[in-house]
Amino acid sequence: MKFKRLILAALPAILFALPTAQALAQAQEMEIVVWAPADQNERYRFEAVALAANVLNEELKIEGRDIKVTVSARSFAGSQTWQQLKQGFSLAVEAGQGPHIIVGGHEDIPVWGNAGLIYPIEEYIDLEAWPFVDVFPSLWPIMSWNGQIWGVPQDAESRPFFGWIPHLKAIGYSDADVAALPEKVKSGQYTLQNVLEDAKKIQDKGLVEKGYGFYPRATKGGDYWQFYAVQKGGDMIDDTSGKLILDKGALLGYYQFFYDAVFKYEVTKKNHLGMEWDQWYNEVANGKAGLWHGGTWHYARYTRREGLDDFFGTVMFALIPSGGAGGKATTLTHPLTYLISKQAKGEELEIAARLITIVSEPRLNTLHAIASAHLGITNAQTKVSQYSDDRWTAEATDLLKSAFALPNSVDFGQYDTLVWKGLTATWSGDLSPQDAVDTVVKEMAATMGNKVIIR
Amino acid sequence: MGDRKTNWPLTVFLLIVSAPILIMYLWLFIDSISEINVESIWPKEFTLRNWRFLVQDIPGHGSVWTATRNTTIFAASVVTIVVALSSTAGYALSRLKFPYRAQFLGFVLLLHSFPSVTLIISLFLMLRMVGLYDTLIGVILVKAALELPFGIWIMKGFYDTVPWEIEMAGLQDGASRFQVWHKLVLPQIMPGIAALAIFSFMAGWSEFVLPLILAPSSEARLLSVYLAGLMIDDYLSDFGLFKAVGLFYVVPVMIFYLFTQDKLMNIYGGGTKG
Amino acid sequence: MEIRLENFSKSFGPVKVIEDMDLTIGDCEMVALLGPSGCGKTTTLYAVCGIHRVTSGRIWFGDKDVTDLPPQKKNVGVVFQSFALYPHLSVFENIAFPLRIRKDGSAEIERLVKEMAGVLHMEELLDRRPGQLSGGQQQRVALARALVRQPDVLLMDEPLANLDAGLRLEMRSEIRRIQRENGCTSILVTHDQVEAMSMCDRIALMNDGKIQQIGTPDEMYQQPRNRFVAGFIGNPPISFCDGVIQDHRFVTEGLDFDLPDRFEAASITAGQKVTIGVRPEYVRPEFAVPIEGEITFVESQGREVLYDLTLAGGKVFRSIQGGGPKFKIGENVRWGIDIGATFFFDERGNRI
Amino acid sequence: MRGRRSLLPVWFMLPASVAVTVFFVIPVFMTFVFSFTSMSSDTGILGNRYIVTEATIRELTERGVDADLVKRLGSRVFAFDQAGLAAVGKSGLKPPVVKEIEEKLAGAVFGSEKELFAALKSLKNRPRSFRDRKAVSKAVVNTIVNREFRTATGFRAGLASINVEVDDATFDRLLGLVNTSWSWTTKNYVELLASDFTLKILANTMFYVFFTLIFNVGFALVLALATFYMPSGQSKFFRAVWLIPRISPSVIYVMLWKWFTFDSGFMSYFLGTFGVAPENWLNEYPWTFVIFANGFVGASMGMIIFASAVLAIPRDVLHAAEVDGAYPWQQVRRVILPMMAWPILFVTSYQTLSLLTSFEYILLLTDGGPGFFTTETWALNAYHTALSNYYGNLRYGFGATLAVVLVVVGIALSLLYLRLFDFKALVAEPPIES
Repeated sequence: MKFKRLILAALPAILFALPTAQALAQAQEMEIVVWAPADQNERYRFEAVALAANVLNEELKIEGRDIKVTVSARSFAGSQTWQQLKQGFSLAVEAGQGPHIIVGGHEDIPVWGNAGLIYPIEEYIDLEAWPFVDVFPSLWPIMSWNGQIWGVPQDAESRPFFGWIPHLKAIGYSDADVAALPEKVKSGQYTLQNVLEDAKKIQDKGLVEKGYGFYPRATKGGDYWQFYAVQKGGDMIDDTSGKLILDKGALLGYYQFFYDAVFKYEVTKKNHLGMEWDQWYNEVANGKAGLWHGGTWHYARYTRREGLDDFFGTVMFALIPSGGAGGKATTLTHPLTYLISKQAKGEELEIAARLITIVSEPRLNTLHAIASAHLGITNAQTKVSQYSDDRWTAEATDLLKSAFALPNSVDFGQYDTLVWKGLTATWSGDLSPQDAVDTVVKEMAATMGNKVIIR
Repeated sequence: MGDRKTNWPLTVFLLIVSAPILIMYLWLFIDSISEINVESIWPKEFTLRNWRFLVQDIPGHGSVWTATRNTTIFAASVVTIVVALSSTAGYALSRLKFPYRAQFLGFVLLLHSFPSVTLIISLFLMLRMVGLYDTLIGVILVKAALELPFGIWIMKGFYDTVPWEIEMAGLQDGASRFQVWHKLVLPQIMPGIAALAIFSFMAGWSEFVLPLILAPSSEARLLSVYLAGLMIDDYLSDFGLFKAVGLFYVVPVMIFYLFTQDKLMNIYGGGTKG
Repeated sequence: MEIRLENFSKSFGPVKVIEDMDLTIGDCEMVALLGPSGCGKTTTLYAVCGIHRVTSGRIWFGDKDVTDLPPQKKNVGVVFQSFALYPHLSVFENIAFPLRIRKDGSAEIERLVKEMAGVLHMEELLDRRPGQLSGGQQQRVALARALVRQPDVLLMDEPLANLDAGLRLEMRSEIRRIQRENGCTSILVTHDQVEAMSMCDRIALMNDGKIQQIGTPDEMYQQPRNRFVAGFIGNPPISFCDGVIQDHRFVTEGLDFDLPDRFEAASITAGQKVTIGVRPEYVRPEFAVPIEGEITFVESQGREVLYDLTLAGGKVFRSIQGGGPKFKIGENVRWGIDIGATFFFDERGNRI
Repeated sequence: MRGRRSLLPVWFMLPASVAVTVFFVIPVFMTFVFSFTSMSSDTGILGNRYIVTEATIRELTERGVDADLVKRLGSRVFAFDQAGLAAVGKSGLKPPVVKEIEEKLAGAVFGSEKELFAALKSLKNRPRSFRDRKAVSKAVVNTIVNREFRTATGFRAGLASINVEVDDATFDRLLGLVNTSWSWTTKNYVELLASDFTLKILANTMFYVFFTLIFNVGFALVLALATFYMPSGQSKFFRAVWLIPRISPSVIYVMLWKWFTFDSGFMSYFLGTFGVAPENWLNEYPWTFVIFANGFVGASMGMIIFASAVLAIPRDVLHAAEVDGAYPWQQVRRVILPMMAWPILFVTSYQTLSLLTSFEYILLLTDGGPGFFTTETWALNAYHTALSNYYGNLRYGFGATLAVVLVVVGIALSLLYLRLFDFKALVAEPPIES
């Protein structure tokens, strides 16, 4: 009887010990959780991390380390869910239940960095080593905040200016003119003023309907900052002080351009903002608009979903033209970035860093670039055949060299909202461009104080 | 007023003002079973292709059945909690004597006027405190708690309509107060329970934000997220598919509604009795 | 079983509804609590059955103090005004409910319900729902449910109010029959004096939370304790007339007569204001004390005729006389009142 | 003897009270508290965090903190002094590496990590991996920059480790400046009062509530009365139709409205047959459709209440009116409407509160657009501020402030509403006292 009781007492202990013993016998499993915003065609944002884990596991085996890394991903399509999940991320990390790796926008760096939710990646990854040594140098400042580099670029893109070639030809452009246009834009010969004039011509010829000559982005977005950045003095951040800048002259040029487009040339609809994206894509991909601006990833949409077969024969793309004297043509890039959250501790942190290093390899990163029509991050990538064989990525990567990004600042949200308000007030005709500038300057000085340099 | 004869001008008038709803839901059905015609709103030909999501997963969006199961569990749990707690608290507020009863009731009404979505951060802190953050149970409790003021108010209204004498009779017949509630009063307010059930089912069935933020690492993907994912996916241009999924999403509630239609008409009947 | 209320008081917050009420109901007796609405009769009933708490005083069933017992422990059957049948249960289950709560065996329940249905002549109704019954049938079910567990006490709150006239007559005697057969002490709450008089052994007439008088219907009619009782009991109602005592005479405009011999000087003083009450059957041509006036109202009730006689000063006396309408409106007549059957009330309404 | 108070109310109220208290009342109270903080997604929620960064150094300079102190706070030196060498010894590097470092680098001081790494590379037994170099760097670094402290004492210890001694006043001041966590403030309310968005959104909200209310209540009445004068089959049909929007998930319902108002949607097609050019009607008339979409959902509630109220009107009254020769519309005007004053009041008040706090349909339909704040209502703005801002941070504190304002308005309206509806009757004392 005593024996039986002894066994009964020992049973829980045995049961408890069993899994532990099993774990000892096998390699230690480590699950790395990745969160990423991804539509179906952007799935390599997280799937490539799983691929990287395969390589890493082999490396660990060679090093004789008893770790088996698995990747569990949580991805969300669509910005609505993604925005919610970004907040979920903040809370989850504070609660100690967040993912180890998160793919964020570069603008998330100051917010999460300041809240202490992410590690400055430069402390854990040798950015002087392969493959990061080969990353386009223009991307690093975009990954930096407060003197440190916090993430590595996941992808890049730019937001070009587009033109419908048949319409351009109809208003007198020759094939050679069209081919030379991107260069003319880049050199500053072709300016936003020319955009308005050409749009007007296209419209006057009846090629497109009224208000379709220049067809901007359908909704609010960082893209609109391009029309500020192409103006003389259109800087957004002071590199030495880290403060935001609002240049009154550039702001006026920006507002004036849209005011002219809507009211003087009438090439843009007064109620354009807020329209449906589905409709917008459909129209620009079918020659219903003359000139417009969009994103490099639109290529995938135009050619796959909207059925634009001869993209290069019908669509011209270039930088956003300069705003005039003193301005420069440029384009916005909004890279996403791999960030390591404070959830990763000890060995997890090391493993997460190594995964990010492997996933940034040209070949792996190219999977995403091609599948989603985004741009690569390294020079070497342009020599990976899958990438270089793709005419779109190959040519569009060129734009990246002249690209700028939105500033990484905790105060950007408020600043952005105010400037956007001025634009919409101008667009609707409620305020003249000058009045809009005055209002925005006044409100910004009042609510943001010395966080912004107004000049 | 007895049965009336058809008053044609009136009927036509109502048909016209109801037209948007009729058209929208009719086309929801039509488009879900036909090839979408880009040129016109009239469908081209019959197809069941849009319903393919029932038998195969849409790439990148997981299985609709898993989402349906999760959503059903979520909604059913919310219904259970809301109905159970509202039917007891509503009874107490309507029928039992206890201190601060009026204050309780006034408070319930005030809570009704709070935009619950702005509570997220506080809810996060509370869930962490009770150790239910990042669990589905936590989200269910939160969702149910947010629905409770409405539920209690409605149930109180229904209890108010039950004659006191039925309860008195029950007591005289020897039943305890609990037996009176359970055996005599509860059966009288079944319509109210049904109505509350369908409305809290609806609330749970279409919940979107709470699970994403309060249980972010949960694998339990809900139908609302499934549908939103499909609709926002830039590279899926399949409007017919959205509509089919949309219909799939509405149908369970509609069926529930058809079975309880007469009772549902009473949902606010209780709440209006002053 | 005897029911006794001792100094029973009931308040709702600051409002006193019943004050210091004493009432004893003998075993097997049926007493009516009669009074106008708001007089506290239903409150008393609810206190007896335990729905209301007693503010102060005691309630006894026999020699058991039941003041603080909850309704469940009192073994009291109640028939409510609205019958309060359980709409979701069949008639059988309605009647069986108290037994089921008592956890009787199902054979026992079956037997008792059947028996009760037999007493009430409603065997064929047992499968129906209350919604499918007529008012009288519902009444019987309510009665059956109240009686099925052999209560010590049967309480009825306006049991006939929701029935139409014919049924009311029938149920009056029916209830009385069943009460007698069951032999349980009963209280009937009603505002209808005819109901109270025809059904009950005694009547407790209430007003303003107090019992004005307790007695048999005859006592109440013949010997009202005060003006309220005299005015409430009797149909057509009594006529009142205010006046003053002068020289051992009752004087008012248009009427002046010697006080009857039973009043001695001590009990009634000169200058005192008094009210007389004369029932209609004591205002007739043949009585001695003369009243003169004009007939202002005639209503034939078939066997008898009702007249209003308005005196010169505007005082109105009602008269009921047999033998067809002999007088017409506007006619001036000289009738008399029977002083021996006239009630005298003092200023506070007490009978002198 | 009086002690027979039942515990039933306790058991019946407790579960709901606990749930509502924990997940509703306390959060509401916390929201009120949060409205006095600068809490946002960049401050975090839990705990303090003290860190000296590049930006802090700049800010300290701007605020006129003693230049010498700032300089020392910002210093970052890599020193192979005794302590540094000891730390290297304990850093887990291989003995030959440690040995060579001790031999060759003792006493060396570097001003940056770059210089340090260059020096390390010159060694024969050099730390080869990035991790090992970082280990050396960590062992010998002498700085407070970018080091995170969770407590004030920790931060003081950190200061001590770089040999900075400050008096308490300076320390407190420093502590305030290097804390990245949230602080107490009334700025949210000041900003709300000062911003001219406030008025715009307020005006939007009033516009939205007012017109949606008219639509809701008006249609509810029309429907209830019209269905009253119809054969029961028809009235059932119409009531069911109007309840469909209420029981559809909002995502679907809004998707249908978008389809309805698209350039290529039903309206454009339908009007096209009359020669009207297709348009995005939602974008063209945003308020119209915001009000329609909300109104079609809201009308069902009023419809149900009014329908039951009409049925409750004694038939005799209507028969009398009919006998008196009143046509249905006269019956409605003279008899039914006057008798429905109470339900109309109820529906109006109830819907006002619901509309004030609702934003879901607007969010999905226009998201406050098109253009700037065109259809942005107060509740939607609170949602945007606290929960959904594409760029930059989520301002929890400010969002809480917006919610608090809404609550105050809600409470004021509720009190009015309770007064109108004779709250006392709603909570009449139960007659059963046992």
